[in-house]
Amino acid sequence: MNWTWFHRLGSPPHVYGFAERWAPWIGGVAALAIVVALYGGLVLAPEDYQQKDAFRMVYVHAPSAWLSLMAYSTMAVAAAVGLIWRMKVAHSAAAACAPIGAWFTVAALGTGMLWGKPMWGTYWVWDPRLTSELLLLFLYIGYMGLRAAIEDPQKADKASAVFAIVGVVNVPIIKFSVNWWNSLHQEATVMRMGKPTMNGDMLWPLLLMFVGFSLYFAAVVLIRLRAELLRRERSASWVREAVA
Amino acid sequence: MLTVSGLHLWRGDRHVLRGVSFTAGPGQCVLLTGKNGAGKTTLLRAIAGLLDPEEGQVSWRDAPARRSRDVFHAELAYLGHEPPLKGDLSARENLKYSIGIRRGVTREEIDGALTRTGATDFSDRSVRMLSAGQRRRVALAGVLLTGAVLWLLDEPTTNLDADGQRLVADLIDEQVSHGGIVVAAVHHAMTLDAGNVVNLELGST
Amino acid sequence: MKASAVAVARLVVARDLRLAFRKPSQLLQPLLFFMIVATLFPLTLTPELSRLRDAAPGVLWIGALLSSLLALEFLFRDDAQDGTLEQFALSGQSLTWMLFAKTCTHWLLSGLPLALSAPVAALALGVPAEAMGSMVASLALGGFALSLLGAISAGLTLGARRGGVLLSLLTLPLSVPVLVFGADATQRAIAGAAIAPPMYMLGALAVLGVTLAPLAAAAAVRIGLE
Amino acid sequence: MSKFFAMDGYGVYLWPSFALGIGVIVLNVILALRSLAAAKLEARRRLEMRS
Repeated sequence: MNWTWFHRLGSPPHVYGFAERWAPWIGGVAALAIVVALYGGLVLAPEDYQQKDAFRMVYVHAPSAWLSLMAYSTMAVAAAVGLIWRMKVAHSAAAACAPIGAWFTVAALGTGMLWGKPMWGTYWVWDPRLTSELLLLFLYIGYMGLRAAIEDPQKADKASAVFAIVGVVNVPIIKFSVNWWNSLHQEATVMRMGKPTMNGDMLWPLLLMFVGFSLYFAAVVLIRLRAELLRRERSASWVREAVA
Repeated sequence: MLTVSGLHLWRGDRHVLRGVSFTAGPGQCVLLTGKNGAGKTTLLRAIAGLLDPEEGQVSWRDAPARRSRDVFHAELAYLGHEPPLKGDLSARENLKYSIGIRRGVTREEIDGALTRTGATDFSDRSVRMLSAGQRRRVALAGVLLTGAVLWLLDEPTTNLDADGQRLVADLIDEQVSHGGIVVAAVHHAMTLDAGNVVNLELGST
Repeated sequence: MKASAVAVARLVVARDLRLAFRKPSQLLQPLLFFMIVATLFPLTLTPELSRLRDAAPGVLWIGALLSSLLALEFLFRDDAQDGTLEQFALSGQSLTWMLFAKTCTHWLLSGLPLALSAPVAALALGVPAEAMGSMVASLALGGFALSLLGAISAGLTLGARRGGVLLSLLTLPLSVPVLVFGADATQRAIAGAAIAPPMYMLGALAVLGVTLAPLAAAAAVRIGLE
Repeated sequence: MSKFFAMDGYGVYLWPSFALGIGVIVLNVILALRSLAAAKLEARRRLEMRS
C-alpha cells in the first residue's frame, strides 16, 4: 500500500498549497448548488398538502442541522488523528471546524424556532431534536472556550482534542437521554414537526442543498485551515512564501 | 544509558531547545548550565517525558523512553524546583505515600533516608511549618528512597546552606559511584569528587 | 519491588482521606451549598408542599450537580500545584489507575455524603418518607457518574486560565444524561413507581464512565502538566 | 410575485428563516477570510521580528 498521500497530509506546506488551490473551486460549485437548490426549493417544488408553503423551511433548517453535526464529527475525527499521530495539520483542521459548526448550530436553532412558530404556535418547544441541538451548541462553546483559555497553542490543541473526543462519545448518549426524557413528557409536544412525505420535486432540491452545504463546509474549512496552519508554523521557510 | 538526540522544543513562540544532544552512561554526571531561560528546566522535563519535544528523541537503555514509559519512569527520580510535598502532611507521611506508590517501603528505610539527609529532627512536623531548606532535605530523602538509577535534579541546592550544598554533592557522588546516572541543572559550578562529570552549557548554540 | 496496583490504590485513597479530614471545611462547603440551594427553592417557588413535591426531583438534582461542580474544583487543583500529580505521572505506575482511585475517593467524600444528607433537603420539599431510600440510591449512583465525568473536565482545565467557569461550561452539557435518568428515578420514587429502568441507565452510564473516563482524565492531566 | 413572497401567509417566518441561513453562510466566509488575513499579518510580523 502506498502511504505517500498520508504523509503529504501531514505536511503543512503541502496542505496549505492544496487548500489555496482548491477552496475557490469547491466554494464555487457549492455556491452554484445552493443557488439552484434554493430556486428548486422555493419556486419549483410544489407546496406540501399539510404544511403548505411553511414546509419549504426544511431547505434551510435540515441542511444546517446536518452541517452542525457533520462539523462536530469531522472535528472529533481530526482531533483523534491529531492526538494519535501527533499531526499539526489534523489539529489545525479540528480548530477550523469548531466555529463553523457552532454557527450552523445557531442557524439550525434559529430556523427551527421560526419553523416551530407556525407549526406549534410558539417559538420554543422542548422538542427532542431542538433540545439536542441546543446541547450541541453548549458542547461547541465548551470546546472553543477551552481552546481560548489555554495559552500554549500545542497544549490547547491536545486538551481540546480530548474534549472533542469525549464530546463525540457523549453526543449519542445525550441524544438517547433526551429522547427518553421526551417520551416521559409526551403531552408537552402539541404537534410533532414530522418530516413531510416528499415527492421527487420536493426531494431533489433538498438533496442538492445537502451536497451544496457539504461542499461549502469543505471550502470554508480549507480557508480556516490555512489560517490555523500559519498560526502554528513558527519558522518554516514556506510561511515566507505563503504570506509574501 | 540515557541518550538524548536532537531535541527541539518550543514554549509558545520561543524556540527553547535547539537540537540538544548528549549521552550519559552508568557512573556519569551531566551538569546543565546556562543563563536563566536557557532551557535547563525544559530539558529536564522533556527528558522525564513531562514535555513533548517537537523533534528529537529520548532513549533509555537503547529504546525510545516514550514507548516504554512506565519502565523508564520506574527507574527515574525527578526533583523539580518545588519539592513535591503536601503541606498538611508530615515529612514522614509524605514519603510514605509518595514512595509507597512506587515500591514497597518500610519505616526503617524512610528513617534511614531522613537521617542521611539530616531531616530526622523535623520529620514529624507538618511540612507547612518547615523552612524551604528543610523541605528540600525531605525531598532529597525522597529521591534517595526511590532507588532510581537515573536522577534528574533541577537546581538541587536551592535554599540549602553550605552544609546542605555539600550534602547534595555527596549524594550525587554516591549515586554516580554506584553506577547511577545524574543529570542536574545548576546555576553555579559544583565541586564533585566523581571523575566522570560532563558540563553542558545550554543556550549557546 | 514495584508496588502492586492494589497497594497503589490503597495509598492514593488513604492519602486523600487523611488530607480531607485535616481540612474538613472543604468537605462541608459543597454540602452546605446543596442544603442552602434546596431550601431557597420554596422561597422562590411556593411554600405548598404538594407543588414543591413536583419540583423536588429537579431541585435536588440541579442542587446536587452544582454542588458536585463546586467540589470538583478540589479534585486536582491542590495536587497539581504542589507537584503530587507530577509525582503520580512519573511514578512508573498507571496514571489512569491512580486517577480512578482519586476519583472514587472524591465521590466517597463529596457525592456519597451529599446523597446521604439529601433526605433532609427532600423532607423540606415534601418528598414522602417512603421515597427516600430510592432517592438516596439514585443520587449516590448518579453522583458517582458525575464524579467520573467531572474528572475529565477537571483534568482538562488544569492548564487553563479562568478554570472555574470553564469547568462548569465543560461539565454541564456532558452531565445531561445523568441528570435526565437521575431526575426520572427520583420522580418515579416520589410517585411510588418502580425506579429500575432509569437506575439501569444510570448504572450503564457509571460503567461506561468507569471504563472510559479515567483514561480520558489521565490523558487530560498529562497535557495539563506540560 | 407578491403571492410568492407571501408564501401562503408563512412568509413572515419563512423569509427570516432563509435570511438567517444565508446570513450564516455569508458570515462564515467573511469570518474565515478575516481569520486568514489576520493570521497572515501575524506571520509576517513574526518573520520581520526574526530578521
